[in-house]
This record gives sequence, structure tokens and C-alpha cells, in this order.
Amino acid sequence: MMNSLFHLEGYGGLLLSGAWMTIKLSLLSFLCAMLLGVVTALAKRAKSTTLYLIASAYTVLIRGVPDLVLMLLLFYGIQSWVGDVCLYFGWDYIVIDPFHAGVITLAFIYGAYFSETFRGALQSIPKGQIEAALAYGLSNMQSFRFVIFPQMMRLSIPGISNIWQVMIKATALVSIIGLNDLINAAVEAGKSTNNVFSFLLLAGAMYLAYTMVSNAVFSQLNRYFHVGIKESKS
Amino acid sequence: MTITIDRPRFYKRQSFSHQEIPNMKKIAFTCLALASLVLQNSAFASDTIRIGVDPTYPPFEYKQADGSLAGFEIDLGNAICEKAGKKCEWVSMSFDGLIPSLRVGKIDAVFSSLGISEKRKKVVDFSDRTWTGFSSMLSLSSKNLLPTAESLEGKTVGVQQGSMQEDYAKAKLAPFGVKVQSYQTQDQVYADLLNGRIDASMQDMTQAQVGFIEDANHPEYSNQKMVDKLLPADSAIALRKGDSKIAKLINNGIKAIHADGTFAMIQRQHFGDLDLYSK
Amino acid sequence: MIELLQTYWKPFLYSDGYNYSGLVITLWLLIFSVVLGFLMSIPLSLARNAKMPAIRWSVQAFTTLFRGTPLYLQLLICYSGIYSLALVQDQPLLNSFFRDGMNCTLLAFSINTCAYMCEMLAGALKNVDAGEVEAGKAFGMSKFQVYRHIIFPAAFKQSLPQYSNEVIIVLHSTTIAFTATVADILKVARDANSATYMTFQSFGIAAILYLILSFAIFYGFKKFETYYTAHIVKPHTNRPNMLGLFGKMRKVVRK
Amino acid sequence: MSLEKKLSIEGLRKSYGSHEVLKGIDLTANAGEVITLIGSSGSGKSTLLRCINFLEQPSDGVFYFDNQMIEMTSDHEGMTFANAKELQTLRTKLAMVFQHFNLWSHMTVLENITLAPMKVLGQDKSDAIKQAHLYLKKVGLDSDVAMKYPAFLSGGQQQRVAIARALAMEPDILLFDEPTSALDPELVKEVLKVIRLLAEEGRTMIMVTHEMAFAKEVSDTIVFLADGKIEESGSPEAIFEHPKSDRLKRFLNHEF
Repeated sequence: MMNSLFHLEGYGGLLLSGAWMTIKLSLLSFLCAMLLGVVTALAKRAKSTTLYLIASAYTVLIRGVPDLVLMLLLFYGIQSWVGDVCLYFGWDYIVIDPFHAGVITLAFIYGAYFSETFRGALQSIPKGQIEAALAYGLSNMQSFRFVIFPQMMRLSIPGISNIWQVMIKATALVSIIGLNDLINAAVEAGKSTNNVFSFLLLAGAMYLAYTMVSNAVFSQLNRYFHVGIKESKS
Repeated sequence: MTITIDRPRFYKRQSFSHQEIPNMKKIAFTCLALASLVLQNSAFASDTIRIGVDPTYPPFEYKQADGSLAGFEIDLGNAICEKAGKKCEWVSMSFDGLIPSLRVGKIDAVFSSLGISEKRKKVVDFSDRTWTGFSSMLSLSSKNLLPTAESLEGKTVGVQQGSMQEDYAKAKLAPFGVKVQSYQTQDQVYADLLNGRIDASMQDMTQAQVGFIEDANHPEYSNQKMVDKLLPADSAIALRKGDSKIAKLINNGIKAIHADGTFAMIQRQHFGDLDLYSK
Repeated sequence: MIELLQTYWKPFLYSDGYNYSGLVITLWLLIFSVVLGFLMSIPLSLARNAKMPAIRWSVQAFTTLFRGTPLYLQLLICYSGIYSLALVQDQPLLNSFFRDGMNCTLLAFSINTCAYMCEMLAGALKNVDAGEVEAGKAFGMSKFQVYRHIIFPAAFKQSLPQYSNEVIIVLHSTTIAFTATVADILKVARDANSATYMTFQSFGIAAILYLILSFAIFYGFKKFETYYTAHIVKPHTNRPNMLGLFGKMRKVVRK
Repeated sequence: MSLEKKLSIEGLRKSYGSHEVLKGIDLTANAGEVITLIGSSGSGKSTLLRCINFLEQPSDGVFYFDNQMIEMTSDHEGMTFANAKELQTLRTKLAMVFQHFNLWSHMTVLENITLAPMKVLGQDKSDAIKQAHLYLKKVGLDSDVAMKYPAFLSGGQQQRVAIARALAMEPDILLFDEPTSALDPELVKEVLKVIRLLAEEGRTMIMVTHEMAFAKEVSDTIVFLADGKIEESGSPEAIFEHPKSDRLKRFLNHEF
């Protein structure tokens, strides 16, 4: 068994491509989710009640319904909605492949979590800072860009890193809706070589390496964003 | 690490200022741009036919070590597409997701050992027949089980979720005290058959014979034919209801591969002398 | 939709005609793994803060391992991986345990949530004010009494919001149980889907059921919390906060 | 005032690593006596108080309680009781009031006061509650405070609850570790009032405080510590009116 653990019986390539799929999927959906999160967080603070209600309903739905159920709903849902839209405009049919469906689904789910993180961060930026920026003649966009955004990011880093950790693990669910990620590759390889256990352990080790490396990256990032900030001692 | 979200509390909602909203527009725009980036790889389908398949059914369809698809139906599908002047784009997914995906338009056809059952006919169209084969029950010969409710009483039978064998087992066996367990893939059914979690499995007979007993080398298992109204022998390619354009392309393709001997050649490659088409 | 409900309300709630299924199974998975995970987390959280580095590190290794990999993978290892070992199949006790998909699922879920709860509780234990512990000692309490009456109650009360969060997350995680042939709500939804091809409706019903359950758990905990009073700052966790928004919704409704 | 010896310590030493904080202290507390420890910060007065009920383990010394010598052994941190049960028993007789109150924040005021009497002394629940209300009244708090959590009380109220908690143990000696130094100036008075009342009742108390005027007024004995040693001790008059050593003079000049 030890031997087969290291000698991957020709399935190393499959495993690597599965790992690459997991990394791609997590990174892309992370970026999309973060954008969606910023938009939703701002929508929640907007004066418009409609915007606020939509944003709130969205987050409540996401938190109340399990990821996997949402994934299944969205996986079949997005395509038929896109189909309807295309039909309506008389366009050619746009097809969303499983990878992009996975990205959109994960982004949609974790956007809600990001919105909460960002909302909390926005709330804890002292109002005086924004007033000061406006008082010195910065435009709204500028004050967002130079004053609010950097602080929001700094305050959100623990939350972001937290969601990232959860997202990495959530990508595993995408294999259930048929994407060839690390888990599917490990199951495939394990089944063909009659060595499910070893390949699953190997996949676990790869996930662990991924989460630990990203952990290290985030603590570096945290340090970078905390330049000029005195940590309060607990 | 901590998430900075507070527990629910009643705070006063405030916005930065009225002019904040244009920012939102800019951000929304950026989002749209990113979304279009995400979608750029998604093809505008016209010169390809997207065919859904659950590649856990050797030798009909399976995944090779490098991740590529292979098998009898894969080769047939490619040949059919070629005759139709299109490219096949295979989309692999779980078996019970095939027909829902077809219906919402994620794929244009399903070529995955799909029997022409009455239930399926209600929601999808079928192409002309592609091949014919019975369903069967696999079990350890030493257990002396028969594919009947009496013989299987108290035993556990594994089937693939969404298969017609599942429908059959649930309708005809479960009421008589047979435990029916559904699995996502046929691989999992076999895995649990081999390790003894289930006593028998039900699937396509040829698949069981060639894929399990011969290729995977399990001669200690017996493969017994099952005949029932719920287990039609004919398989075909499933198509979206009313999608006559693709139906025509595919039916013409099927005719063409029979006419020029491609079908016979592919069949020989995978099954030798076995004849899956002539009745 | 109506006919789907008519055919499937029973399986969705409690029985597919032969065995328990749906809501009942989901609740059983949830309650069992949360309770077992919680009980196991108590000694482990003590060990997590132990003076001896070897003990501390081994518990930390355990939590890192189980918090650093997907639960789905852990379930696969439990269900498919372990049972594929000849060693396990040859040992009658292990064989009969791992043979049952439900056992494997409960094991994987309990250990997973235990790892998270252990970190939560260990953090809260560490956060208990040293002065309060000292006061306990100064009044002549034994070590056990200090733990029993001061440290643990304070830690539990402090982490109550996190516990409710955790329970909702475990509820959401139970959806992968069907991959180990356990007939939970989502499995029934899949059955309904493959029998009727009413994909949206099938999964939609499941979504609504989970939504209701999440709300029920949230309000249950909220009630309990006001009764049991929670205060002070929360310690660290590695899970998303599931609660913030339910509260927000209530605010909207009140407006 | 009787001269029954309650507690006496001989040659108490305490060091952290190579740093010696207490360098041989002899101290005797008679029944009904109020002893106040004064000295600049770092002189070791808090450490001395904490050594008395073994929250810090002394490095060396002999302890007598009720004229009974206590048997000791040593472990890697210092001296400890040969019999752990005996330590718990001793601690029930020495009730401590802390600088930062150290109320158990997850318990109501009533639970705070009744916990130790019930669990350690084995008192009956209804008795303990009755007692608690009595002591709350004594420290000048209404009984509706009983169901509140510490976090919802002012500092002065919290410290008075802490005193009630100590009294509920019906201790032989009360130890006060800078009971007012974490309080806002306007809250100090209410706490001192309670302590004064207890002193007048004739309770044995050992107190560390910076409130010199108060110390002068209530104490029977003042002990001035400097550099881990007792520099001077005596009656308030002797210490405050006729200080002998230079250090004490300097200290007093600085304080007043």
C-alpha cells in the first residue's frame, strides 16, 4: 500500500489536473464573490429601500438554504434562465459549461457572506474619516477609493480569509454536480487502481496543503494591510 | 481567524451620502465586465452538438487514466456527429442529472445507455434505436439469488439513481421487502457490490457482462437476465422534446453509420462478435 | 407541483413507505452529530489547552486536519475508503460498523463538527477571565469545582452564538449524506427528481424545508440565548456566521 | 481587644526566578485587628497578600493559623500544602476581595454570592440565599440587584457585591487587595464606607491600599513595605506622625 501511495500508477496527471481545476474554480469564484459582496454591501447601505430589501432577501436565502441544494437549483436554473433570455432577445443559444456554472454558483453563494463581512467593516469605519475626506475636497469616488476601500479591506481581512477557507472546501461539492475536480479525480483513480483509500488520503493531503498555504498568504496580507495600525492587546 | 460580522442587533441604517450611488453603477459595470469574462469560454452552440454522458458505464462510456472519455457509445456518438457535419462536445455529469440538464438546455442530447422507457418518453424525445440489450442482475454465484422478489426478500439491491432498473426495483421489488439502495454512479454500485454492502446490483446486461465480469475480472458473479415491461431493451439517444433539427441530424447520422459499416466496425472493436443491433 | 407534493410529502417528512427518510433522517443526523461532537469536544478542548506540548499539538493536528479538508472528502474516506480496506472487512466489529452508510455518515459528521467545536470551546476556555478563576480558587474551590462552576459555564455561555451558528452549518452539511446512501431530505428530492423529472420543484421543496429548519434553529437558539443570557466578546472560529441575517430580516419585518 | 493570634507568618520569602520580591517577612494578625500594608508600587505588598492565601506559592516561610503550624512541601513553583484539602479549608477562612472585583461574569449577583457557600461549605440553598440578601443589605445594595449580571452594575456596586461574596463565606480574616484602585474617584467613597463598617464590627482584616487617609483612620496596625522587606510597622500615629526611616518619610511626603 505504501508503495502505491507514492507511485501513482499513471494517475498522477489526472490528479494534478483535478487539483488545478479546484484551484482555478476556487480562485475565480472567490474574485467574483468578492465583487458581488462589495456591491451587495453597498446596496444594503443605499438609501433605496428596494435595493436594501433585495440585498437582504438574497443573503437570508443563501444562509437558510444549504450550499449543495442551492448549487443544484442554480446549476439547472441558470441555464434555463439564460435560455429564456436568449430566446426572448432572439439570440443564439449561450451555453454555460459546468465549470462556469460552478463559478457562478459559488460566487452567488459566497457573495452573500462577503457582503456581510464588508457591511460589518464599512460600519466600523469611523464616520469622521469619510467626512474628513469629503472636507478636503475628495470626490465621492476618490474618498471610496483612497479612504474607505483600504480600511474596509483591512477590517475585512480576517473575514475574507475565513470565507476563503470555507470556499476551498465548498468547491468539493461541485464534484457532486459533475465537475472533474480533485475529489472526482481521486475517486476515479482510486476506483481504477483498486486503491480508493490511498487516493482519497492523497487528495486530503493536497487540500490540506492548499488551505495551509493560503492561510500563510492571508497572514502575510494581514500584516501588509495593517501597516500603521497599532494592534490592541487582548 | 474570526468573521467580523456581529450578532444581530438593531442598528441605525445610514448611507455615506446621496452621491454614493454613481459609485455603485461603476462597480456594477465592472461586475458585468467580469461576468462577460467568465462567460467568454462558453460556446455559442451552433457547430457542435453537446451530448450529456455519465462515464461510469464501461465499455459503453468510461473515463481513461488521462481523463479522456472512451467507449462504444462515445465512438458511436462521434461517428454520428461526423456524419451530421458537426462536432460532438461531450459533457459528463451524474446520471440522474442528464435528463434535467437536457430539458433546461445545458446539453442537446443524452447518449448514455438510456433505455426507451414510457416514463422518459413523456419528457424527452428519442432518436432511432442505437442498440438493444436486456437488463440483468449481478450477484455472487455462491449466494444463489434469483432476480425475483421472493428470492431477494430481506436482501439489499443496488441500482443507479435515475436508471430504469431503479424504477423497476422500487416498483416491483421494494413492496416485497427488498431493500433498494440508489447510488450516484454505477461505479459506486459495483464498489458496494464487491465489498458486500449490497447483495445484488441491477443494470444493463451487456455492461455487466463485459464491463464487470470480463474486463474487471469478476467471474465469481452471476449475470442473470431480467425481463419486464419496466425494463425496455431498446436504447437510444434522448433529445429535447420537439427539437426536430437535431433529431433529424442524429437520425440521419445513425442511418449513415449503419449504411457505410462504421457501426459494425465500432461494434467489433468493443464487443468482438457480439451483436447489439440486430434483433 | 401539487401532485409532486401529494406523492412525496410523506418521504420528504418521515418515511418512504419502508424506512425512515427525509426530515426525520436529517434531524437525526443533525442532532446525533451535534450532541456527540459536543461531548467529544469537551475533553479535547481541555487537551487543546494542556500544559504538555505533545498533547496540545496532537489535538491541534487533529483539528487542523479536519478543518483543513472538505467534509465531503472525509465522508468519502469514511464510507468508501475505509471499507475498501481488507483490514476493516476482516474485523467483525469494524465490518459491521462501517458496512452501514448511516454509521459512516454519523462518524464523519460528528468528528468534523467536533473539530470545529473543539477550537471554539478551547478559545472560549482560554478567554475566561483569569481573575474569575483566581476568585474561585481563593474561595476554596477544588480544581474540579472551578472547572465545573466557573470555567465551563462561562465558556459555554460565551460561545453560545457560535454554537447556534455551528448547528446551522451542520444542518447544511447534512445534505451530502445521500452520497453515502442515507435517505435525507436531499436524497428524497433526488428521488423525486429522477422519478418525475420535476427538477426545480423537487429541489425547491428541499430548499424550503431547509430554510424553515434553519429559521427554526435560529429562533430556538435566540430564545434560549435570551433566557440563558450571553454577553461579552466572541472568540475565534473558522466558519461563516450564519446568524447575522436572520436578525436583519426580522428588523425589516418590524419596520 | 483580645490578643488571640489568628494568623502569623515567619520568614516569608518569594522569588520569581532569580528576582526576589519578598525577602523574609514576619507578620502576625490578631483577632479583630485591621492591618494595612502600604508602600510604593513594586514593594511587594500585593504579592505578600496573595502569598497569604497561596494564590502565589511562597518560596520559603512558616505559616501558623489559629496557632497551628501548617505542614508544607515543595514543588517546582514553590511551597505548597502537604494536604490539598487543607489548603481549600484554609482558603474558605481567608476571603479575598480583589482589585478588579473578579466577579463571575456569567452568574447573577445572587449566584455569585451563593456559589461558594453552597458548593464549598455545603450550605443549604435556601439558607445561602437568605444569607446573600442579608449581606447585600449590609453592603448597602437593594435586593433587586440580586438578579442582575455584574456587567450591568457600576464599579462601586460590583466591588460591594464582591465584598458581600467574601462575607458570605463567614471568613476569619478578610483580605483586601487594593479594593478601590480600579474605581472612579466618585465611586471610591461608597466602597470605603462599607469597609469602614466592617472594621468597626471588629473583623480581622488585612488590606493593601493607596488611600492613606482611610488607612490612617481605620487601621490598628500599619505595615510599611519597601524592597520586599518590612521597613517599619506600628500604630497609625507612629507611622504617620512620627516616621522613623528615611524611606517612609520620603514615601509619606510623596503621598500627601
